[in-house]
Order: sequence, then structure tokens, then C-alpha cells
Amino acid sequence: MSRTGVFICHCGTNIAAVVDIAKVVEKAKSMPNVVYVEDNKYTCSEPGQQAIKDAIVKHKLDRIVIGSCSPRMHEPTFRKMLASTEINPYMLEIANLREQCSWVHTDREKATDKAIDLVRMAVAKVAKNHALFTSSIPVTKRALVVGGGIAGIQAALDIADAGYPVTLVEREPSLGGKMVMLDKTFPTMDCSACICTPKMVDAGQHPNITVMTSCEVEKVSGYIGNFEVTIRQKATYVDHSVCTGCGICELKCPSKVTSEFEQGMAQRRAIYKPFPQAVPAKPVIDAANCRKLNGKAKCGICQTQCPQGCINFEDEDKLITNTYGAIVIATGYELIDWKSIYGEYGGGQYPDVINGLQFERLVNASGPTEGHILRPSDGKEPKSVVIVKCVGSRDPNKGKGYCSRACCMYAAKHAHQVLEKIDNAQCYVFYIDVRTAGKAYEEFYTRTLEDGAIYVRGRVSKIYEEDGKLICKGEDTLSGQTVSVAADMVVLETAMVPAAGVEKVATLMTISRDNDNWLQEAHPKLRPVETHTAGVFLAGVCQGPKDIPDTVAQASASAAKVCGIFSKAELQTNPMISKVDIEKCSGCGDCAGICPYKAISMQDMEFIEHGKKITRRVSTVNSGLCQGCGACVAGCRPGAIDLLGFTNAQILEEVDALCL
Amino acid sequence: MKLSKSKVNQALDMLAKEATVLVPMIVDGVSKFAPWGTEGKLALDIVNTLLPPKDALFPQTEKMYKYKVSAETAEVKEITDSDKQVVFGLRSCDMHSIDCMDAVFLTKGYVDNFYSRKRENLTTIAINCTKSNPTCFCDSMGVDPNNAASADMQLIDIGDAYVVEARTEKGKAVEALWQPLLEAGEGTATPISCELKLDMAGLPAKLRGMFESDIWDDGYQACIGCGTCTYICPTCYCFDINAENHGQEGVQFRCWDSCMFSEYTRMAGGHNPRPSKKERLRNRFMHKLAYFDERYNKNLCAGCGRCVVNCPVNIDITRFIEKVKEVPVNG
Amino acid sequence: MSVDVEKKNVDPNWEPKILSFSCNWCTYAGADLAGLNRMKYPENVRVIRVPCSGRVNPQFVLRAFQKGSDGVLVCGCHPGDCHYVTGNYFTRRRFLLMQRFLEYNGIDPRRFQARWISGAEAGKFRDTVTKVSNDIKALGPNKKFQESWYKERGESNE
Amino acid sequence: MSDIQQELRKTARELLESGEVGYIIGWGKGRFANQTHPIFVKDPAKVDELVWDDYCLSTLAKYTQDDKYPEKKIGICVRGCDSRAVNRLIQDHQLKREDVYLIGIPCSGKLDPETNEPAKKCVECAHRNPVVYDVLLGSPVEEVPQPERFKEVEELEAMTPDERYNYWADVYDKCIRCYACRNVCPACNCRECYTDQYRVGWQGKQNNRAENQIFGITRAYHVGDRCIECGECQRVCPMGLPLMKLNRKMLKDINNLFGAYEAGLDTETKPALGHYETNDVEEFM
Repeated sequence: MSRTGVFICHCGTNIAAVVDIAKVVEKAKSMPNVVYVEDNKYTCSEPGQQAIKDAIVKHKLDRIVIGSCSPRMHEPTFRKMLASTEINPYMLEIANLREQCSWVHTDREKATDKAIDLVRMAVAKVAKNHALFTSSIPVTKRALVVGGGIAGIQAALDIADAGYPVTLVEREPSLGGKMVMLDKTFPTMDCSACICTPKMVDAGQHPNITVMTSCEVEKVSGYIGNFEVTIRQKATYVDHSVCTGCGICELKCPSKVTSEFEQGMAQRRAIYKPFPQAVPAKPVIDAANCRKLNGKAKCGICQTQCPQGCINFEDEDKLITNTYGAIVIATGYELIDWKSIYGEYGGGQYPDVINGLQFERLVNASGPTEGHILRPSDGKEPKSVVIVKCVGSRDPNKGKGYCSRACCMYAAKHAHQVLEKIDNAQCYVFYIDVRTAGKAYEEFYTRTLEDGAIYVRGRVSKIYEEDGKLICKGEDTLSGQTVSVAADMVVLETAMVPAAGVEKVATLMTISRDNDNWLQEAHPKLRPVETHTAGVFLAGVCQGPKDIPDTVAQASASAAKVCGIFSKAELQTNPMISKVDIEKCSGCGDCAGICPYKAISMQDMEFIEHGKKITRRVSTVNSGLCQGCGACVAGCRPGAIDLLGFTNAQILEEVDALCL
Repeated sequence: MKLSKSKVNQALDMLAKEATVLVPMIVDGVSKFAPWGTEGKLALDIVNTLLPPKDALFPQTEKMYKYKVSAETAEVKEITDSDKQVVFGLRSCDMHSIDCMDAVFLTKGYVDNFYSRKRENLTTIAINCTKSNPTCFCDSMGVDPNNAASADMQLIDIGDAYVVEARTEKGKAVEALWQPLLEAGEGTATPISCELKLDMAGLPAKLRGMFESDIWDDGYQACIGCGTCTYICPTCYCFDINAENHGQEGVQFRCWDSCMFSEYTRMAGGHNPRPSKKERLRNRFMHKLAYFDERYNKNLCAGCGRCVVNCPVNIDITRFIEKVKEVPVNG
Repeated sequence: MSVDVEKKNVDPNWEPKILSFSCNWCTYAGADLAGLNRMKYPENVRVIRVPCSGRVNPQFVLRAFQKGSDGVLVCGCHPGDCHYVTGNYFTRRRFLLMQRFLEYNGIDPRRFQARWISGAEAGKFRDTVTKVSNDIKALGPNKKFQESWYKERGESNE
Repeated sequence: MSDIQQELRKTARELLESGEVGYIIGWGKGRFANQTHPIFVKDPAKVDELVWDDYCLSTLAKYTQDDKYPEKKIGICVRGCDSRAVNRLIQDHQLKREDVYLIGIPCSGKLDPETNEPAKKCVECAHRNPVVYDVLLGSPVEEVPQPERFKEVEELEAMTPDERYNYWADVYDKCIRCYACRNVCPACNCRECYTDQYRVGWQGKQNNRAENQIFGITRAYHVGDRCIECGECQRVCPMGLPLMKLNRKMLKDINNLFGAYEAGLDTETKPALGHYETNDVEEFM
């Protein structure tokens, strides 16, 4: 006979306020196999856990049911607690009396009945629990970082400095991401290139880091400690092992293309380095626009001009497969395509209505205008500049509902740069709020005000051209009057959205995305850099809009998590995996066909049946690969394969207990 | 005294006032003994029903004990209620089934009180057969189709009426109840016998010596191991005991089981003394024709032919009996 | 013996018992999130946590109706979001067939629902639970498939 | 009919004498003219017990499950339905093709012994010629298309839920749980059926409507996507329950939802529940 102990938590008033704890305790006493019931103000607290440990000894309990918050919250905590007693940590069931009972119901009597049902279900299930034991799997101490922006670079550097090999994959021809496009960074106004390019060079030269630019992740299988990743090295038609980066080919290449890096405000050649400080500082050929490769002409000048003979037009994509112990995803963001959403701001027909990144390129010394703020339309210096904030952000109807966090600060920076670089310029900033939630942020904003930036509280409703000027009509909600400003140039601070193609990366890594397509972290507050897939971590804006300090902080956090895994020789596996009863298994192979992790394989085994030695095909589970989803168990008609922790018998007991 | 056939319904209504009267009926296309009053066609003319009347005494699922457990106490209550029943239109082969079950459940030092209570409350009214199916062979098995000796009352079909012969107290009580309907008059029915004749002389003893004979090596393979033959056989009485739990309370019940099922003799650890269909079929035939006779000296096979008709792969006990005959005595 | 439940006289304060299988990574998380945001929904749904909606064996649904549940809800991640990659593709096929098969055997389709609810869709969880609970409250208690648990006269002997 | 019978006996004698097969599974006569049942001929002298007449109704493929490790090949007479049963067992990895020698016999349908009318399962049969065989006796017969494959199912679907429930409730009330339908079915090839595992607690042993419903629906669901529509379950049921209406409902839905599907015609087409398509019908949004 098993001796079950039931511990009902008040959770302060979170549960006790709605659920009648005394009644639940009373009812629990009469449930099958229950020999001891106790309630506690805070079961997850130190004294709370100690009370359970004492009760286990005093009442010789062997199964525990805890009525408290969601198992997703404190199941690990209570399992660790049980590990220090002589009860197996898996002889435990938790009834969710908070998130799914007291917090969501108001009627005290009905909520209490539901709480009693939930406890009865947990008591019924725990009766069928088995002791489970973890087993260990080897760890490949090599990390993969997807995305070569500042987040990816920082994570790679931290892991590499810890002594582990890292593969840094970037789909663009160079590391740097968005940060390297910026001119200055708030609040210290130090030059973005000066702090970002050294990191890129460090990453490029670090002995432990293998930089793989113009590459994309093609296929991921396996699990924490043993990810089998295939990377597609896109054809670059230039042999980087021989190329010295002398740049002759770039000069000679006849076909000109708009440069993505310069946000379309300058040109590049078909064979190009995105920007001078690119890492690796070696060109690649853009096959779509190269006259030889897209078949429009013979050309091949770069091949003839190249002193080292690095150009090879027959280059093809290569697939490189390797095993990794952990993966950090740092795929970053891009700016929302405001032109297709905001027709009222001209929908892109006015060349002088630009977005934040375009302004950064204008004001950047190595940008198309060598740092002079000149209007894209006629190259003149604009005397009056309007900056419009929250374009696409905080606008659930047309754009995105969320706030993109960083634009308030870089809008103030842009205003500061306009006033500093253009003498007696006028700068208007249309805003809803000014959010300066960072160290020295508020001081930076007040200095911009002192510089003379005019902050107008209200959205811009319309921008149209009138005799050479861009008329921005809006409203000043503080004075209640409509406002119209004639501007020479308008800068729209647009919303951040996830980088294109993030769906593919998420599906490959089996991680989910939230409503706005940002990658879903395991827990917004407690596990911001982890995902639900063990061994896969997040860093930077791919997890949600943030500024550079937070991005770098997350990058180092995910690196720490990776090093945590690599610090151990072996990893403990999840014991709640499938197990086959070979007596019942007829070898039909349905389960092997269903398993997403290829954890099940059919094997011939020797048996003695009615005195005759025979070999028979049965199903076997690889405990390292199995993640415990149970899809095979529901597909096995005789129930020969069962999922420990969620066995058929356990769930049937729960269903029966519920329907009493 | 005799009861005219036109008054049978009235007679049944009278009986139905005090007891559940089970009569042979076709209900939803299935011939079985159903309580008088269910929608369906009274079928006194058919030789024997698909489902025998054995479930009046030995239902397919019978609740035995009800129990309730709480932290301190546990109470168990035997489920004993069983109301009065009358089986009307019983054939001799069905009566033989009741005789065999009586021997098993009531004699040899152990009385099954679930069965005995039902048996005390049961009145059997047999009707003699006026024709036999080609698969009937009851007279070869020591059963007289014209007269069910151990029935409480025997009705003899004389064309338009039944001669009433009450034999026991219960029979006389029914006769007294039917007094207003009965008329004077006697008559005898022309005795009938089965077309299919089998020579059962000395067979049980011979069969007991043939456990290792190679007669068993053929004829079993077609069996699909289903429970049809045992569940429609009037004399099969094997049962399994199981429980149905409902939270803190539950019921223990017994239910029919079949020796033809593969897991009937499977033991803990997976050992099965009758691993293949050969052993199981041998066990069934031996039980019907040899073992039962050794213990209760009467055949467990009533010769009703139900299994011969309904076996999906036509495993035929009569052809087996003929084959046993051909085996030389020391074979 | 036919089982016609007169829809009209369902007594108003009868509370249905509804069972919901929720996948641990999405719907259960969505339900927790609904709790986090203090959303309110009817009390008569009890959630059984399963690692993946692919773990739910259609026989559990039959068992729930047999043991007296008035409605069953199976929830999981949106296809493509499954934490175990393909679990919910099998769930979809299994319950597309089982839903029709239950209906074919006489169960009112509103009594058995399957829904994809992600970890972020707390509102959708609340709305689904509220709708299913109100539908079933209108339908009244379910007698079909239900095991007639112990009757004095052993009615379930027949 | 008799020349096929002669050929069958000749082929059987040759196979047995040459030792290519250990024994031959065919049909033999019972006591009465309308009784034919499976027989197992080992001795070449006894091949004349093999018959081919109007009452050869039982499918034979499932008997291979009693001899899973034969020393020699097993000879089996296969009509259209038996051959699909062989494919079914091979695809479920319960039988190896090289363990059986298939004697294909085109079949134009058999008679129901009780009514002497064409048997229901043969009237509804869409594949009279064997789909796989080692030798073929006689020439293929003309296939009969089955436009009304799901007519009975549609009739039931037209009823109201309560009518349908009562229809099936009466059916399940009659079931005596003899498991003949399970034991004869080539798709029901588990080593240990879930009904025999009381400790896990899927199914009670008591015979009442609820337990019978659970068994009936679970079995139909288990074999739904594998059923070769041989109609044996309905034929062997002693209570005459319309079991094919359950299996055909599953097949009808599989056809509508996942594309035209007939089980057992080859060993490649996968049963519907064993795999998925990402663009399956979506109803649960």
C-alpha cells in the first residue's frame, strides 16, 4: 500500500483568497492512499520545503502531491527538494491550484470544488507513478552561433574566450549586422564603428572562432549536447583562402548595383565588400547582378584582373555538417517596410522622407555623403528637419502593437546630430512619449532639448510636398492646436520587426514564435535567453526589440548558459522518455514511423518461445534522442510502448478520478 | 389436464405477474430467451434458440460483492437479491444444461450461493421437441428430446394444445395458477429422434486414454480462438472474476470466460500450459466428452448442435466423435 | 432503451464536467498565462497536462465519455509550432477521424472539440473554454456511452 | 468450378511432393454440402480434400500468424480478399513474403450457406482477382466496380444523432464479446490485444453496453486505416452485428480527408494514421 502525502499551499493569498484551503485539506484526507495532509502558507519557500521533508520522515511517505502553482513553475524546485530525501523525485504530482484555479475563478464554492477535483486527479495519478532515474549523454563541446551582428559576435567571443570552439554563421558577406551601419551610439555618442569593428576583427581572428559568412543553416537534428547541423556555404565565386582583399576587382567591375548596406543610397559593384571595414575583408560576387554569371554578357574582367586568380565562376553551394553541443540564435531584426503601410507619409514617393538607418548612413563618415547631412533628392543641406517617432510602433491597427524601445533614444541622437552638424538648423521631433529608461539616457535627452530640438507632443497625420517643402501636418496635444511644419527633410523612426527568414530558423530549431514572430523565450522574466528546446539559446533583438546594451548583455548571458553546458563532461537526460515492453511489441514499426527524433529503431532480438529459439523484430528506444513527446505511445495500438511519467495507466487514472 | 395453445399468452401473462418469464423469442433478429413482454416474436416453433437460457442462472456478467473503502473502514456487501424467474419453452437439451450446471455449482461439497439462490427461484417449464435440426444429436448424448426428466413441468405438444405434466412442487404451483385455463384431456406426442446418430458407447473412457494420440494433430488449425462456441454452448460454465472500481467504491463481478481464448491459461510471467490452439481444442473436447463424465458421469455435451452451426470455421464435435471411433482402441 | 435527453429542461444550476487535454508547451502555458493575466473563465473545465497533443490517445476521449464526462477538449500547439516538431500533425489526423467517428456513433459534435492554442494565446484559451462550457451547459448532461455505474438492480447486467 | 478444383489439387500435389511448401492452406468440406472450412494439407495423398466451391468463404492469410517461423514455405490459396490480407500482414511486418507461396484463384463471389444468396461481402467486393500471387489458376474474372461502397454509411449519417446513438446502442447491446471479429481480422495482428491487459485498465471484462461500445469503437478505430474490406468480421459475428458499417465509416472519412485509399492493394501505401501531410485539412484553428 503506498503512503501518499498531500501538501496544499496558500501561496500567501493567491490561492487562499479564492479557494477554501481547509475544505480541500479535509477532502484530501479521505482520498485513496492518502495518509497525511498539511497546508502551508508558502510551500515553495525554505520552511515550506523543510516541512515536507520532515513530514516524509515522520509519516514514512513514499508519494507526494503538492497543490500549489503551475507545475511549469516549481516542479523542478520540488523535484530538487525530493532529491535530498529518500523519495525518488518523480514520485511527485502537482495540482495547479493557482494559475488554473484561484487566479481564474471568482466563485469561491465552485473554485474549491475544482481544486478538490484537481487534487483528486493528482492523487489518482501519483498512485501509478514509478521511480525514474536520469541517464547521461556525452556533450560535444562546440557551439554554433547563428547571426553575425553584435549579439552573435559578443556571444561567440565569450564562448571562445572560455576556451570552446565556436562556429559563427552569418548569411551576409560580412559580420557587423545593423550596429556597424550606425554612426554614433547613444548615450555616450561614441562612434559605432569604433566599438563594433574591433569586436568583428577579434571574432574574425579568434583562434576558437570559425567565421562562416554567406552561409545559412540548412538542417538541424539531434538534441542538446549532440546537435547535428548542416550549413549551406553559398557560392561566393571568390576563393577567400587566396584573396588578399586588394580590391582591384571591385574597381574594374563594370556592373553597378544599389548597395543594401547603404540602404539604397549608394552604389556597389557586382563583386563587392559591403563596406570598407568588412570582416572578412574579402569580396564576394553577387551572382544575380554579375553579367557573366547571370548570362547577360561574357565579361569576366575581375577574373582577368585578379593578381591572385581567386575568381572561380564554377563555384557551387557546399553543405558542411558538424556536431554542436549548443546553439545561440542571434538573427537580429530589420526595420518595418513603412512605405507599404503609411501612404499618408507619402508611401515612399518623396525621396527626402527617409528612415532611421538611412539617416545613420547619411550622417556616417564612411557613408555615401561622407557624414554631411545632405538631402537624397538634390544633395542640398536641409535647414529644417522633422523627426517622426513611433512610425509602425505602438500602432496595432496599421503597424505593430509593441514599442520598439530604442527609437526614443536614437531619435534624440538624430536631433542632436542635425543641430550639431547643420548650423542654425531647426529640428522638430513629433513624439507620443519620450522613454529614457537607461543609464544616462534622461540626461542625453535633456541635453538634446538644450541643443534646441523642438519636441511636439502628437503624431504626424500627413506629409505632402508643397513648393519644394515637405509639409508635416500634425497636432500638438499639449496646446491642443494643429501644427504644420515645412521641412526640408523628414526622418521616420520606424518599428523593428524580426529579420526575414526567421520562421525557417525557428522551425529548424523547433522553437516557437510569439504573435509578432519574435522568437519565444522559455520565460519572459526568469529564463529570457533560453528556449523550450534544451541547448538552444537566444541573444539580441531576435527575442524582441531592445537597444545595444541589453543585446550585449543577453549575448553574454547566452554564452554563460552555453559554457554552463560545456563545463560538464556529460549531461543528465530527461528520464521521462518512452519505454518498450518487448513482450507486447509485435514489431509492426508504427512507432518508429511516428517518432520525430528518429529515437526508435526496430531491432531483431533472440527469444525462446514454446521452447523454440527464435529471433523476433521489436522496437527499441534511444534514451538520448527521445524527448518524451509520447506521439509514439498514442500510435501504438496494444500500448506496448509507454511514456514514463505520462503512462497510459496514469492518464487513465486521472480521467477516472476527474469523472467521479 | 391440457393447455390449449390459444391460451398460452394468457398463461404467460399470469406467470409474469409474479416472476420474470423467459420465453424463446426472436428479438432484433436474434433468437434467445427474453423476458415475456419485450418486443419481439414468440418463437415456440423453432427447435432451439441461438442463445441458450443458461444466462438466467449464470449471467454473462454477475455482480457478486459491493465494497466501499475509506481511510479507516472498509465495508463489503454481498449482492444477493434475485427475483423469481420462470423459463418457459425449455428444450431437453437446455434442461440438460441446467442439470450439468446444477452438478457443478451445487454438488460435490461446494455450493455457489449466487447460483443456488437463482436456482431456488427458478421454475423450469419444458416443451418436448416436435422436429429436430439436421445438426441435433441430443439422443446420442443421453438426452431425450421428447421428455426433459428434471424439468419442474413438462408440456407435451399434441397439435393444438399442450398436455401439462407438473412434476415438482414448483410445477404443481404453476399448474394450480393455470387452473382456470386448463381443460381436461390427455394425449401423447409421437416421439421423435435425431437424424444425426453418433455412437458414444465407451467413448469417454477411450478418450481419456488418448491425451497423447495424434488424432489431435489435425483439425485444430482452422480454429480462430474466438469465444463463440463456448458463449453459445448451453453447458459451458467457465468464468473469470474481476472488479470495477469507481473512486472509493467498487463492485466485484464474475463474467463468462472461454478456454478457447489464448490468454485463458496464461499465467504470471507469461507461461501458458496451453500455448497453441491444439491444446485448447483438445481441452474443450476432452472436457465435453471425457473429463465431465469422469466426475459427474454424464456428458457435458447436450447435443444441441449450436456450436456446429455457429462456429465460423465449422469445427464440428460430431465429426470429431466419429473420428475417435475410427481410432483403434490402443491408439 | 433509447437515451433522448430533452434539451429543454436542463436544470439551470447543473455544472457540466469537462475534461481538457492540454499540451505542456503551448496550451498549458497559455492557460497559465491566462492565470497570470487574471482572466476569468467558467470553473467546469479540468485540465490534464500531457507533454504533447500527440500523446493524447483517442481512447482517452472514449474513456472520458464512458466515465461520465460531459465534454472533452483536446488542445495543442499550432501545426508547425509543435515543440516536438510533428506531434500535432498526428493529433490533427487522429482527431479529424475520431471527431467524425464519435459523431457517427451519436455524440453531439459540440461535446468533443480540438483546438490549437499557443503559449501566447491566453485570450483564445479563455474564449475556447468559455464557449465549450456554455455550449455543453446548453446541451445538458451526456448520457451517451456513459457506464451506468452500480444500480441496485444490477441493471448493467444486461 | 470443378476444373479450377482439379488444377488446385494438381498444383497442391506438385508443391507438396517437390517439398517446396511445408503444407497448404485451402478449403475442405464439412458434414453438410453448404459447409466449407479451412483445412491444412501436409500429405500429398490428401490433396483431394481440397475443394473450390460456392462456400469457400473464410479468409486464410491470418493462419500464418500461428506459424510465424515456418521451416518451409506455407502454401496459401488466395482470392482477392486473401491476397490483400497477405499484403496487410506483410506491411505490418507480421509476415515475410518469402515465407508464403500464394496460389492465386480469381473468385466471382461465394454464397451465404444459410440463405444460398450471394454473400454480402462478395457482392460488395471490389477486387475479385488476387493482387499478389505466385501462380494463378484459371483466368482473371471481370472486376465489379463498387460505386455504392459507402451507401450504408451515408444512410446512417443521414440520421439524427439520437437515432444514430440508439441504432448503435442496440447493436452494442447484442455483442457477446466473443472477439471472433478481432481474431479473424488480418488488420488485428497485435501480439497482445489491449482488451487482454486488465492491469493497464483500458477495457473492463464485463459485458454491458458501455464496455461493448468502448470495444466496438476502439477496434474500428484501430483497424480503420488498415481495413481491407474483406467483410469477415461481419460474417463471423454470431450475433450478426453490422461491423463493416463502422470500418467503412472510417474508410469514408479517410478517403474524403486524406485522399482516395484502399488498404492492402500493395505494401507501399501507408495507413492514414501512420504519417501526415503538413497541408492536411485544418479544422481546429
